[in-house]
Amino acid sequence: MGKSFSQPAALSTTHTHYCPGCTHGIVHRLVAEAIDDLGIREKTVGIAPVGCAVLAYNYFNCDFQEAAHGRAPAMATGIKRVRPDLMVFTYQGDGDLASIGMGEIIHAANRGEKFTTIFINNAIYGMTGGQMAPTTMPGQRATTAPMGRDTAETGMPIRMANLLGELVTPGYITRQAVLKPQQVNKAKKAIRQAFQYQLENRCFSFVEVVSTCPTNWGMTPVDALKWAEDTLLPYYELGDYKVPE
Amino acid sequence: MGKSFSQPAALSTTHTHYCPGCTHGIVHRLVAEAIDDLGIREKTVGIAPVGCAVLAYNYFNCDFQEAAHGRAPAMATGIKRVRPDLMVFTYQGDGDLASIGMGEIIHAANRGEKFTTIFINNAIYGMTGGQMAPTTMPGQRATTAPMGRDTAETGMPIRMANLLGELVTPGYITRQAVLKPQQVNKAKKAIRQAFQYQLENRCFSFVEVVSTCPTNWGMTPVDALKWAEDTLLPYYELGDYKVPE
Amino acid sequence: MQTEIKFAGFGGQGILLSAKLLAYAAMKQGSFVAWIPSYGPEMRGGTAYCTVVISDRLIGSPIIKNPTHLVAMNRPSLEKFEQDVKPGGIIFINSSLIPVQSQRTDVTQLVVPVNDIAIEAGSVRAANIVALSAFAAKSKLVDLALLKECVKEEFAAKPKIIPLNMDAFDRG
Amino acid sequence: MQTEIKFAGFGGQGILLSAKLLAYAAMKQGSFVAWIPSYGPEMRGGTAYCTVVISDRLIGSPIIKNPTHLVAMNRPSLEKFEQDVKPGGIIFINSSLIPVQSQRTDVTQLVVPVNDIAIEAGSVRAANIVALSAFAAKSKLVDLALLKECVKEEFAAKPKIIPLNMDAFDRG
Amino acid sequence: MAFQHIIDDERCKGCGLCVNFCPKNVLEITDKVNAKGHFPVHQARPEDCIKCSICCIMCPDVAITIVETQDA
Amino acid sequence: MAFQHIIDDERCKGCGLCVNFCPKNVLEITDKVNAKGHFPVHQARPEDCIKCSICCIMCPDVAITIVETQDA
Amino acid sequence: MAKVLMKGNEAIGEAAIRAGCKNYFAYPITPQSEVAEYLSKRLPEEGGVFLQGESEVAVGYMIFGAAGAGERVMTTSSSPGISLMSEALSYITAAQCPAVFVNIMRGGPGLGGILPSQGDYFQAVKGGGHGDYHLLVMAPDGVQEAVEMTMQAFTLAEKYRNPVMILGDGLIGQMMEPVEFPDDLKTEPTNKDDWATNGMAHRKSKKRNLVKSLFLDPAALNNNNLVLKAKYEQMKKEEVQYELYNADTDYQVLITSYGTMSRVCRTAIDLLKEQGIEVAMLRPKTLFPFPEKQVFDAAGKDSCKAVISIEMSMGQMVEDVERCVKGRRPVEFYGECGGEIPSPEKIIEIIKGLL
Amino acid sequence: MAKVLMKGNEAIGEAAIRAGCKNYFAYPITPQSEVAEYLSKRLPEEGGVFLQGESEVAVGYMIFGAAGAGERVMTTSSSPGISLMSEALSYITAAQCPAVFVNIMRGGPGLGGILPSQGDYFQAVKGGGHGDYHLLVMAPDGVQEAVEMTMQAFTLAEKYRNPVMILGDGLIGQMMEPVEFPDDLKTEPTNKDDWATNGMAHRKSKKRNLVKSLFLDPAALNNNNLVLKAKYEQMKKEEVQYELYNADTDYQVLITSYGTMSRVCRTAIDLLKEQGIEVAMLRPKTLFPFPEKQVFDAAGKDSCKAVISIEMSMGQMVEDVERCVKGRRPVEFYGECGGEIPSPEKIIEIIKGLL
Ligand SMILES: Cc1ncc(C[n+]2csc(CCOP(=O)(O)OP(=O)(O)O)c2C)c(N)n1
Ligand SMILES: Cc1ncc(C[n+]2csc(CCOP(=O)(O)OP(=O)(O)O)c2C)c(N)n1
Ligand code: SF4
Ligand code: SF4
Ligand code: SF4
Ligand code: SF4
Repeated sequence: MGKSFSQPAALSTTHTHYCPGCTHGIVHRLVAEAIDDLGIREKTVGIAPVGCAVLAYNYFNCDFQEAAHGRAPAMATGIKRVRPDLMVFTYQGDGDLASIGMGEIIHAANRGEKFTTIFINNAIYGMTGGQMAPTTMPGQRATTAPMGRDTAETGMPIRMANLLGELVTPGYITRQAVLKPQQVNKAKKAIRQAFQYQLENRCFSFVEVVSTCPTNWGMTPVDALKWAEDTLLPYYELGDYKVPE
Repeated sequence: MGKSFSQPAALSTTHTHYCPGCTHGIVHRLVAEAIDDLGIREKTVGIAPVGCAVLAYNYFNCDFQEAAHGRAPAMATGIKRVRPDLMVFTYQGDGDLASIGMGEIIHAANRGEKFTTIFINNAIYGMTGGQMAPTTMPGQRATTAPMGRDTAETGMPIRMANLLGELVTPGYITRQAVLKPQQVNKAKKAIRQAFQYQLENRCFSFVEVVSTCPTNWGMTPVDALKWAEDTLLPYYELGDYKVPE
Repeated sequence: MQTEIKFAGFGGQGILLSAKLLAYAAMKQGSFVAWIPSYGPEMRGGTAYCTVVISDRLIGSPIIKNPTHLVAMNRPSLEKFEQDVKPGGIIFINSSLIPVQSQRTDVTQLVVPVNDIAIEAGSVRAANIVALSAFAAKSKLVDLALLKECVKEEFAAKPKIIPLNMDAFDRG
Repeated sequence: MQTEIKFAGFGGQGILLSAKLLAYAAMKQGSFVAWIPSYGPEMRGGTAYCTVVISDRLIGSPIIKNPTHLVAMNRPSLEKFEQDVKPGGIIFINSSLIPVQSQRTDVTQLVVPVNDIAIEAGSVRAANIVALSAFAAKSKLVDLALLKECVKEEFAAKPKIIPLNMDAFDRG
Repeated sequence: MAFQHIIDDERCKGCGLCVNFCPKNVLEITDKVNAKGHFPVHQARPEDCIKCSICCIMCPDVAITIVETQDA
Repeated sequence: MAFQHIIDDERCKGCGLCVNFCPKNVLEITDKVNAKGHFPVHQARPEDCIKCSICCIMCPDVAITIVETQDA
Repeated sequence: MAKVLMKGNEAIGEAAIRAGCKNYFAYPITPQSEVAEYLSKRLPEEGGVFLQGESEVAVGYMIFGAAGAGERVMTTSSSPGISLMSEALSYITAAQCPAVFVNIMRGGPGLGGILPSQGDYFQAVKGGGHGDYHLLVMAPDGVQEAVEMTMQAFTLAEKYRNPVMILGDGLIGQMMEPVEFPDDLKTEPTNKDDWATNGMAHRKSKKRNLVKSLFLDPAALNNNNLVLKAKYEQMKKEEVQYELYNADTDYQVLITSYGTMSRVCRTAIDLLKEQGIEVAMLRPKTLFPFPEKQVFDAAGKDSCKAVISIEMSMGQMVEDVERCVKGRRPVEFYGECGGEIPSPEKIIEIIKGLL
Repeated sequence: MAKVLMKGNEAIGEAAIRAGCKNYFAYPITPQSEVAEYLSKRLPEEGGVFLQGESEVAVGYMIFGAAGAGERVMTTSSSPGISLMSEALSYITAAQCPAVFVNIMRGGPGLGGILPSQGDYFQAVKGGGHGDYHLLVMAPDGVQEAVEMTMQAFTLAEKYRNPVMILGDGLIGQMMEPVEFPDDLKTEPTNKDDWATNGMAHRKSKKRNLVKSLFLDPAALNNNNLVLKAKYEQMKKEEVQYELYNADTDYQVLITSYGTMSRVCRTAIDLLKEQGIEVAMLRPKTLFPFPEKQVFDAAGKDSCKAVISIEMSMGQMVEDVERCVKGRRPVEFYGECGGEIPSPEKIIEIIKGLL
């Protein structure tokens, strides 16, 4: 039952700065594989967020722009509108997309901008040192919620895929995870599908990926996967929230 | 069957600058009546938006702050957090709340801030001269959509009450209208209820009011009511989208 | 040599348009022109006004306190601006809406019931054109034939109402 | 008179803490002190370092290229910084992780297998305390008893590990 | 007890909403301009008025009020 | 045809995800540090490896590859 | 091409199209919404891109994205809207992307008013955003100049790979004047293959392009700042534009003024001349780079007793004037900034007060 | 109270509490996130309000709302975050609300870097937002001064009903130094009954209060600007703070420098003195109001050959220095702004180059 496995061409060989066991790396690979599969590397422009993935432009083998915190969807809109022939994707964390970037992602999705967003939901701010994110779970500790998130003070975690699914404009909105091999394979299909819709100029496409941040969760990478499985997945249900007719 | 009717005390006697037949005036009165009913005028702080209602502070008899375009919910958060004993409400148009202010309203609602938002949905930018709003209907003409809103370019109208209803944090989210007397009476109850929930420190409360803009719709006030009834209500369904347990 | 004409009246009386047409004709005659609207608060209801500057050299300050002439389409505007007009200027008075005349003796008063004339011509909405042509005829600021051309051009989009306005123009 | 001590090692070796404790003790002795961490890019993995400045007057530039002493907890940091140390200074070498010594002859080398000692004391995590006390003893920058007090204070929150650290301190 | 139906000419902007909703067809727009340049509404058929306050409810400018009067 | 299972010591950050998911318990973390200060993984029981590529799939750093080899 | 009578706002929109810019993103705000309204009709005719963004913050980044992809792009706004673009302006400049920003100033601070003002000089010239950067800032004094500067702006933005700002005011936006669109101001877009993210497939070199502003290495960041600084030094050498008015006389006072305000000063100078009083004006047409040497020289003329900066503000450009005059002459200031533009009579009174 | 050893960021947080400020809204950003982290623990203990806003834009208006309601409130951020508050700063100043903003500067422009910088001088001092307004800007040179200035900031903000900005840099935020919290810097909040929206019921006078910045009438808007201007003139008279170092000597060069950079200059001056070279420094502690007259005077000393402004920027404060020196002496500049702070040795080399 052997199968070969090698580094995708759309991924550079640079070693990433991500912490050991951080799933950012897995998702990077899945995106690169989708780009390879569709043979679109030379017409793809990626947009790096401000977050741990800010250096994503070092890890992909295609044109890249680096956005300001939260504004990647607006930049993608700018690029895609003036160059509809390019393939554009944003890669954003949950502080970036769900906190400061809420307005930009909702409006881009609602206008039906023809780009793809990969949304890494790790329930925390990684790069800046573990502050609370809109996606942080009730009771989960963060450096700005030392006693754990108090929902009476800061409300319940925001489920972006559900929220975007509520918009009337057609789009592809799905939530995936990379906590175990089967999920990784499904996530890969979803990401490929998202780019496929863009290639067909069909609609806005959005793949939320439930991920881990072992460092700021203060867990081993393996424990982080388990915690995410047990704590995040029941609240962040996997599946498609919208598919274009 | 006679009943008496007089000017609410929370409303100043100043003549408004609103165009003839503009329903902003009706909603102003309903808010003032709710404030009177609950006897909270002296501890109420209103927040005026940037829009036709920017001068609202001249029309109410209570403390007022004037926000920047779209930021009223952030200001309300600031006031309510440092002075929970005050009653705080924002009064916002659809450009203000649904376009530039999308991030602020969603996060305030999601944190469950204990203030009340009155949202005037008139499907257009009034003050600046009839530009397209996120709530503008498909095909509806606007000065920045001279051929009518093209949903292929700008997507479908955003239904704020539906969107906020999707958030998990408890709240009171309802959509009302003031296009005929019965609706006005229901809207009045809803607005009173919204303030009641705040008074009980229960939750965030949000009343969307489907309104008219005869001037920028290019219709007589009476025709505007009919157009809204026929065109807006089928898409913007009236009713409660969330009520706190 | 520079001439300034202030047009004033209710919003909706077509003041901005008549002013624009005058400026346009003057431009075609090779003069320097500027059309300065009043925008902002005072627009909302009440009196709207607008100034046209016609000059034989580069126009400096577009801010005109004392115009050479005034075209007053309603009473408030006459009362508001009559004192500003430079001596020797023309004050045009739409007598259909302005029962009075100006107290000033150092100016020429041109009194025309433009609404009534326009109604005869077919629609009160042409009142601004009547006023324009009447004022232009008197002030001789621009060649009438040329001005008429400009009016025609302006309404090229809505051909139906051209005759109306042409008629209105001639009556002016 | 001003002394600068650079602490360097892997992130996670407790360098910032030992440096802080030294600065804290010096402060209690009435000296002017500053604790300057390295933050930013170089932090992510690799070598972390931090400088303590102890002076008898207001401290000027907190930017120290050439420290008086160096406490090197791992090999990369020794190699990276040994040349910077001022002549006559002390270079502290954690021989548990650094098999080599410095080539320099114009400095005093203090070689201590702090990890091993810490392990004897009960946990490798106390290595930084061992290093601190050993260095302090040698450099005489601060009174040892006082320093020990500071260590106790620091761990007041986690009483269990106080004895461990006290023990580590004495072994240092 | 009796009620009086009062229209404030200066507040009224002549939008006609009240005219449109009056169940008794009591109201009509006048042709005399007020200070703000609007044509206010007036009670054309006051005797038909049942003081139901619907006009008040729809008036955006609180131009219509109904007050209780002592004398029947 | 045959496959070869290759681990890049320098890319590996020793996170152990592969170890955790390997169905055949082939992998173990070594105790020798690499240049970046990580303890890379190695094939402790290479003979058990069925080249299912699950480790590759879970590796965040593309440190494991499986290449097809000519010789069986 | 024949003269046409146009509103400043519409003329600016048309000028962009004539300059070869087919991409426009903006958010409505008085007194410049007519630019968007005009382009929402015109651009589709031209096969161009018109999009009303959800906010000025978003628009700033739509511009960044489009510019980074190598296309000519413009936005227009007014004072508060420009404040919301501060971060984007800093980013776009740091990433060295060409783009054109138009600010039709209104009264401030805060919501202020919607009438003409010049209260955003500091913001435009010193940089409203964070970090060491400058915009190339041009200030038209009428509709024709607004057209010409808008057209030049695209060429300059690409020459320097730096955003250019047109700093107008509500009067210039709302007023109608005759305009011509000089064909010779239309230039071919520069080749952006060596830096823009226009798609590797499009380029000979298959190396990828990055548009970014993050430089974690201090040396690299400092170097990026030196690169920017070098561009600003070059602008100071090559791009300074200004106009001297009545300066060949033995003027007693030198006025510095720009934009709408300078037109009023021009009239005041003419009227003073009739009264036998000679006053000159130096009108910066580029606010950055500022005509530093020219102000120094003009102030130094023997007949000149004083310099006065006249602005529709509480005193902003006057600081640059003071800096350049280097104490040679006393530097005075007069300004109003409610929206009421000071009249020639007022200016004359002020000037006479200096004699 | 005994000295404690604290990080600048934490000390600033504690200082706010000691000054009687119990309300803090902020959004995380390196290198100042420790302020938020510290206060997220401390404020609940004090019964105060800690809230992480969704963005700096929102935080700016949370501050506006809280300040408008009459409560003491503070936020902290770093360069890009401050750019996003530009509009709010303009609004808050226009509406005359007191509030304290702390900018722990990092390298820019754009995303730049996270190391110390002084690239936001223009933004802080000239006003990053639109319209005619100023912040009162204080620049500490260490942790103790950061504490004292933060404490004074609340008093000054209320005295002038104007926002005060503490302009620090990453080093001051990250460094630990011994600090004391002077009790005498804690003041009672001023009575805000005559303007704040603190609820009519709370006030004797039952007239309602409005917090706003819209003035549609030009005269009213101009007047609001004159009110603000009058406050800035008063600040120039009453609030200028600065330090002269080694100025009682016959110095050959005058350095102007502030914040972290000034500490390096101080060491350079000491070392030069040992070499028999006298150099003085004027360190503005308030950047606005700027010590204008003091710079003019210090530059004029006979022994002084040149003035040099040394900054962690590409040259910003130097423009104010030039303006104030009025041509009395040549004004030079040296700066780096990648995050690497220039060493005393480098400064010495630069200074010697001037002799
Ligand atoms: C305007 C602005 N605000 C704040 C920051 C600081 N900042 C950088 S990354 C980040 C959040 C990162 O968290 P997330 O988006 O969840 O991505 P992750 O690091 O978890 O992958 C913040 C707040 C910034 N760079 N710019
Ligand atoms: C930052 C900023 N952007 C834009 C504007 C201009 N502006 C004022 S009101 C308005 C929209 C008003 O429309 P809406 O919110 O729907 O309220 P309405 O007038 O319809 O009641 C806009 C865009 C502004 N004042 N500030
Ligand atoms: S413009 Fe529209 S919304 Fe505004 S007052 Fe007039 S009718 Fe009402
Ligand atoms: S009260 Fe009723 S009946 Fe009387 S006028 Fe009003 S709507 Fe008509
Ligand atoms: S290929 Fe499969 S069997 Fe082999 S090591 Fe990887 S996971 Fe284990
Ligand atoms: S998953 Fe990859 S990085 Fe992690 S231990 Fe295995 S090979 Fe190394």
